[in-house]
Amino acid sequence: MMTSTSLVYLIALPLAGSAILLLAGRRSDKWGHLLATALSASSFFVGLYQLSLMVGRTNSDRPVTQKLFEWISVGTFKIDASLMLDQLSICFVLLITGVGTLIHIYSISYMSHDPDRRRFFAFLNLFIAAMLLLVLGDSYLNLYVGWEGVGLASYLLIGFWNQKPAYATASKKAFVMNRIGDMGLSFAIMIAFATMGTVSFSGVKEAAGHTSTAALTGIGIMLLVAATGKSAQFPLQAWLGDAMAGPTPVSALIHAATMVTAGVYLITRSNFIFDAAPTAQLLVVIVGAITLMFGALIGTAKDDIKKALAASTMSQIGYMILGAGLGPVGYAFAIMHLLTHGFFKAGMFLGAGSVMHGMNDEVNMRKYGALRKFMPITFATFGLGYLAILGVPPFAGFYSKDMIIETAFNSGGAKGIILGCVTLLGAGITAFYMTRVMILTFTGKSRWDEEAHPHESPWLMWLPMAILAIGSVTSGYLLSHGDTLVNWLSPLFVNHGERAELLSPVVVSGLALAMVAIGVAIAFVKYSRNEVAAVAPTDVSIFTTIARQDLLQDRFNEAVFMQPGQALTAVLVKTDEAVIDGAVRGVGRIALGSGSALRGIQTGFVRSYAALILIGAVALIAAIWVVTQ
Amino acid sequence: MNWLTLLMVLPLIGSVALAVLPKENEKLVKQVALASTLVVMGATIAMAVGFQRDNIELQFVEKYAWIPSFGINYALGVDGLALVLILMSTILAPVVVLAGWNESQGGRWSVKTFYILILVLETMMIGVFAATDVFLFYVIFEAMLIPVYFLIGGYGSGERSAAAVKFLIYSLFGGLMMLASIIALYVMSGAQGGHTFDLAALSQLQMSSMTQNLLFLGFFIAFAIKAPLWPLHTWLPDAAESATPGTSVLLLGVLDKVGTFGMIRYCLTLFPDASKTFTPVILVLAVISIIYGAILAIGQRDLKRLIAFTSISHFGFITLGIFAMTSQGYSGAALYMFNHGFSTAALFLVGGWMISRRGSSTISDFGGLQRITPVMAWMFFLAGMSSLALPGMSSFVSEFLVLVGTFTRYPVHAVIATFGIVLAALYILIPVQKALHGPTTPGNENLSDLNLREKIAIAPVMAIIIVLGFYPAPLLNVINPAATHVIAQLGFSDPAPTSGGK
Amino acid sequence: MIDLALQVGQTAAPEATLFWILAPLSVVAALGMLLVKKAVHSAILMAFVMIALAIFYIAQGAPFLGIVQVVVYTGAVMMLFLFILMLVGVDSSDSLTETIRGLRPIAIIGAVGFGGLMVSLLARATLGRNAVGVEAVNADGNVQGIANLLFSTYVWPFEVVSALLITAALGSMVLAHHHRIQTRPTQRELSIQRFRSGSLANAAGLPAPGVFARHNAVDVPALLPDGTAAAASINASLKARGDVLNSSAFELGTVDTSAGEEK
Amino acid sequence: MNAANYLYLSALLFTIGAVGVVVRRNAIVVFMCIELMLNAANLSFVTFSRINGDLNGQVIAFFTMVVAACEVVVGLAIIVTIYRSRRSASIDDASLLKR
Repeated sequence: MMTSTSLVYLIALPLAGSAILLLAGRRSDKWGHLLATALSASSFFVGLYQLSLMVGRTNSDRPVTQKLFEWISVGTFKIDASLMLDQLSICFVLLITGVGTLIHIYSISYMSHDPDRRRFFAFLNLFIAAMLLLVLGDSYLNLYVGWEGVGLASYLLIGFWNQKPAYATASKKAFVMNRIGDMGLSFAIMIAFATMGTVSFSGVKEAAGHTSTAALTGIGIMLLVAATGKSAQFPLQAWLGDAMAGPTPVSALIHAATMVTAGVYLITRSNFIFDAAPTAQLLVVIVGAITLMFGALIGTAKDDIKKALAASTMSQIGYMILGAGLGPVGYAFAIMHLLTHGFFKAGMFLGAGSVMHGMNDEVNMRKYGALRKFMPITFATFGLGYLAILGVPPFAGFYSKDMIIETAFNSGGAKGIILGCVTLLGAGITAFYMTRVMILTFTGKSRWDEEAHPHESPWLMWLPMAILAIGSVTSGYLLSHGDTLVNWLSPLFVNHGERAELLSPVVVSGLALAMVAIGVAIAFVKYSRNEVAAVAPTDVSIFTTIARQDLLQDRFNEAVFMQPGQALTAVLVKTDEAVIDGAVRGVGRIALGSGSALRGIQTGFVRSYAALILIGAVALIAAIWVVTQ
Repeated sequence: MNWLTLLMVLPLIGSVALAVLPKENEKLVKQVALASTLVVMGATIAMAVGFQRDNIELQFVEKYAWIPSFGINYALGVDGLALVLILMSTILAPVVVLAGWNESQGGRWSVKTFYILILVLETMMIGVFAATDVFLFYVIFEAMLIPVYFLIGGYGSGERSAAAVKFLIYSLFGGLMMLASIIALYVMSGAQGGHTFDLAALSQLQMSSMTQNLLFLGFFIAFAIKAPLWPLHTWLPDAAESATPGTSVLLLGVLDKVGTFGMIRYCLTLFPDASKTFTPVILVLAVISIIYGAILAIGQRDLKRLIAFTSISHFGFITLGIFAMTSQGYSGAALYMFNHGFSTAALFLVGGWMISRRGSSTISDFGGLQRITPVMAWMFFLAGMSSLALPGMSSFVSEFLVLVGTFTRYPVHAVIATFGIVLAALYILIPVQKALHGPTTPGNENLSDLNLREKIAIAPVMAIIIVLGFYPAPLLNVINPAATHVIAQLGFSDPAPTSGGK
Repeated sequence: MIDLALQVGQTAAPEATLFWILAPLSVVAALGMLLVKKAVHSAILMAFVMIALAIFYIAQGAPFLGIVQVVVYTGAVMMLFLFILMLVGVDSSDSLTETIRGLRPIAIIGAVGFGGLMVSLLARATLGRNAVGVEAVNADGNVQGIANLLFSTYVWPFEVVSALLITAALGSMVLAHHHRIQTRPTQRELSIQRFRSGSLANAAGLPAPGVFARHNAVDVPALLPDGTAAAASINASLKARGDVLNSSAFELGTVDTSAGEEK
Repeated sequence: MNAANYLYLSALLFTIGAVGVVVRRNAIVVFMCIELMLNAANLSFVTFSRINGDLNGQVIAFFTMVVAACEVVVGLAIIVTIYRSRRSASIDDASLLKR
């Protein structure tokens, strides 16, 4: 594999930015955001440079590595701090730095009134560095560092306004649930080391061939657990909705475009394990399918625009996970959907931020309406993203999502049909709730609060939205035209050859479009024809109530984990004091008690001592009596 | 050059210098104390530079007859592990002096006495890691209790006397168990080629498995109390709650390491077979400690007690690593000892500053510190991240090594222990949220942020935590040869990957 | 008496008679020692027990010890006891009610246990063994036999014991010697003390006893003007010893105060 | 006659003496009870001497008497001293070990 000396700059630049901003403190308030944006942008340009180098090489020479230093070396456990850039990671690098830089630019304006803007940019840079480390690490342990690093950045950014207790709780929840996922990654690494003696991607790939299926399945399942944590997949999905507590650019960057897709990256990166562990792969598909529907259903009931988009993100990542779980044919489509999703979902989140910016940070869509006239640019960019997520040709989602639906149908047997139907249904529901968002936000009558004065956002904010909108329109075509992305990534995956087609692409597209049309139509009927209440109606069906409560995920977690956990903690705290420390104190009390009891014998009266001597003599003679018997 | 003796004498010289200083000039007393600890730190670093990394023999060896009629020697020497721990102790000492500049006020005795005690304690901290004569080790092991007893009982807060007595009685109990074992070893050595207390000679003794088991228990219980292993831990939260932050740092950071250090140096070396016999039990206790300490930490309302319970969890990891009998586990445990010293120091020192400013150690009395005292809040957060072993912090490397090392031989234990990392997130983030986040609670509005002295004190700790997180090689290179040596001596080798690989 | 006892010692039947008469008597005397109130009575009963023991010694072929027992114990030691009793025995009438709770049952149980166990042990130990008798070793005379032992085998203990005796004699002298720490208060000082003691009731000194015309004995209290007895007029030692006459008999109300001719 | 009878007598007298030490409060009576115990022991010695046909027992009894005499002298002196300072010969009053 070729070596490079410049990979480290990808990470070092934003990391340095973060360090400078944090260490310099308030002194850098004036120029901190500019420096951070510049460093993020320069990292993007380094990425572009690397891409240009990579394109210039032949397929097999494309991956490059850079060994920085020996990190951990104990016995056979040797981990180098080294980076690897291949066809897969370059996609992520460009997505992260590209979208990241746009969001930096957007945030300059969005956060301009916040006294802690510098800190925000420091965290953003920290996130970029950690995310880059995640995708550039050449071993699972290096990935793990980035993996937890983005968790930290996410925690810091969700809790950016942590003076609000609810936000602080949301950030803690995200961190803890992510840690559960991280534990899965730890297990995967441990199993890999115990069975294969290595945890580097190349080493594991090589060893996967002669490792037992059981071990591989174990690793696969544990990687899936990790992915569910980071990517908000079922059953560790509950944190994502609350994570919307963070500033909107954060939601766009971390909780839509990049970090939450790390699970997809992990599964795709570990394709050699999943390919050899069908059980794990099946589980991946199941998790993807469940989350896809889960997110979509939640999305239909949310009135908070950011939470609706978050539910949509969950659902779309479900698509990706499902795609990644479909094996070699699915990986590329999962990545493609990931990239296009990165554009349109980031764009929509920024749009949502723009709307909030104009509406006094109001997030309830029922208080919106008729914003089209006041925010034309936002409407246009959001609308393009909307078309893209619906999968309307020729927008980006059409290419990527249809590919996944098609692959699902073609994955063979009953599994294929079930998955195909789920993905189709998901597409329909997606159309419904996204149309609902559009209608509630931009059309109809205004239902604003009195003090709201909607206005278009400044150019620093709409420019990134516009660029992302362009991406939403074109990226699908660019990536799929001539199978660009599939061919680009193909050296990484084992090709199992073509499978029999159940449905032809045209049929799938037709079906998908039909579902989308139905979804859109229902939404129109429900929300455009009728008045929308500014306050959410309460006389709704049980299903709506449940969906509004995120399908009871929090209640479930609270009832099954949190409350028993708190009870256990309380009991153990009491037990520790009463039983363990009590036993220790009990020994002390026994000593004290016997002392004070025996003290009673010391009356000070000679005669009582004499009586004791007499008793002692009796005891002695009794002993002699017994012994000499 | 007798480096180790020099290291032990330097703090003593400092304490003598303190003794002749006037009691009233507290500033001068503190400056002399700081200077002494800095000199010791410099000397230790100078010594460490001369350490031969690949040499598995004891280095800087000194041996003088002390009580010849009993075969007792003043014998010192260090291997990689001891060197690392001495280094940790001597780096922590000036940090503690500087960080706790004012904590000696309001004690039962004078400021001067406080620093004399600290310096005497430093001498013993070096000696206890360097001793290679079992009797010398025992003497220092027990003598260390005295300055700590006075530091807790004389300068602490709350029920300091009770806590000090509890600490003393627990430790003495363990120490006497060990003394019985030591005497038994001595007697047996007499029957097998001459009375001696020399560690190397004693490790060659032949004894029946029953004897070995009993003697092992004598040593192990002493160390399990020191290191606090569940269920012998209840003295630690009380002591940590009552002691000054600086004392707590030395207590948890250094003194408790004597327990885990002793397990390696004495239990494994002297009783290899008994160690193997008891390994299953000890591993279970270690895992219980990890989970139990973490859950208890979650349930604490007092910041100092919380930190103490996190330490119980961490000591569980260290013990797990030691008895996993793999080079990863051993090196991880050794590195963990070093890292834990610094991450606990950071937590205790910053926590101590918070407490002294607020005048309360109840977590719920804080709130919104992030807005009022950002630097202090950040330092606490970073210390917390180090405690929950975030990658990039030094503790991650050690914790992961312990887990990986354990997994290769005892997967079930490792899996349960790994749940500790989720609990760690809870026990750190809950106080972080309560103390640092949320609206400012009344009474906190006018707290002052860290001053320059405090920043200077905490900076090297943070630097060590982060630098070693990314580049632990300097320490691992020192520890690894000792690890391989010890594991090999016990007749273990790392489990090979089950499916070939590489 | 000695001859009789010595004779008794030689023949079994008379010895038995002697034993069965004296032994129960000495046990009764010993028990009486416990039960009588006055210490003087105890001392006399004790003397009886000792003499009985002396007779037993002689009967068992230890005439020297028997004599010594009479001379040393009954003669010297018991006299010493009586002497001391005279000195300190003002409260010699001892109340037999027990003041320490639970002590008496303990003592009785202990005694029964001790005695029972001893007797049972003795019964076991000496069962079936006949006494050798000291006739053989007393062939040259008992005193000579003991002297032989004392001045050969036991000469060193003998010397040590003599030193002990001297020491004890010295010790008892030192202990009993009353060393005055302060100078004796003078009349003047005592007088000043009385006046400063707060109450002037005793300023003029305590009333003298029994000076009311008819009764000039020290064990009769003086009468106060109202006719009641003045307790302070009686010497405290007499009061403690219980040798005070009932003063009510001399109170004015009950005494015939009409003057009458003595003759 | 069976010499053992003397031993039984000795045991009885000793027991009575022991009880006397415990139950009597007058220091002088207590002292006499101690003397009784010593005498009972002496009787045993003399009896043993007879049983064994050996004068050693008598010599020991002689020594006992001497020591008892010493003890009485010192003990009575102590009683006198105590009486002088406390105006009481009751041993219950001299419970300074407690108070």
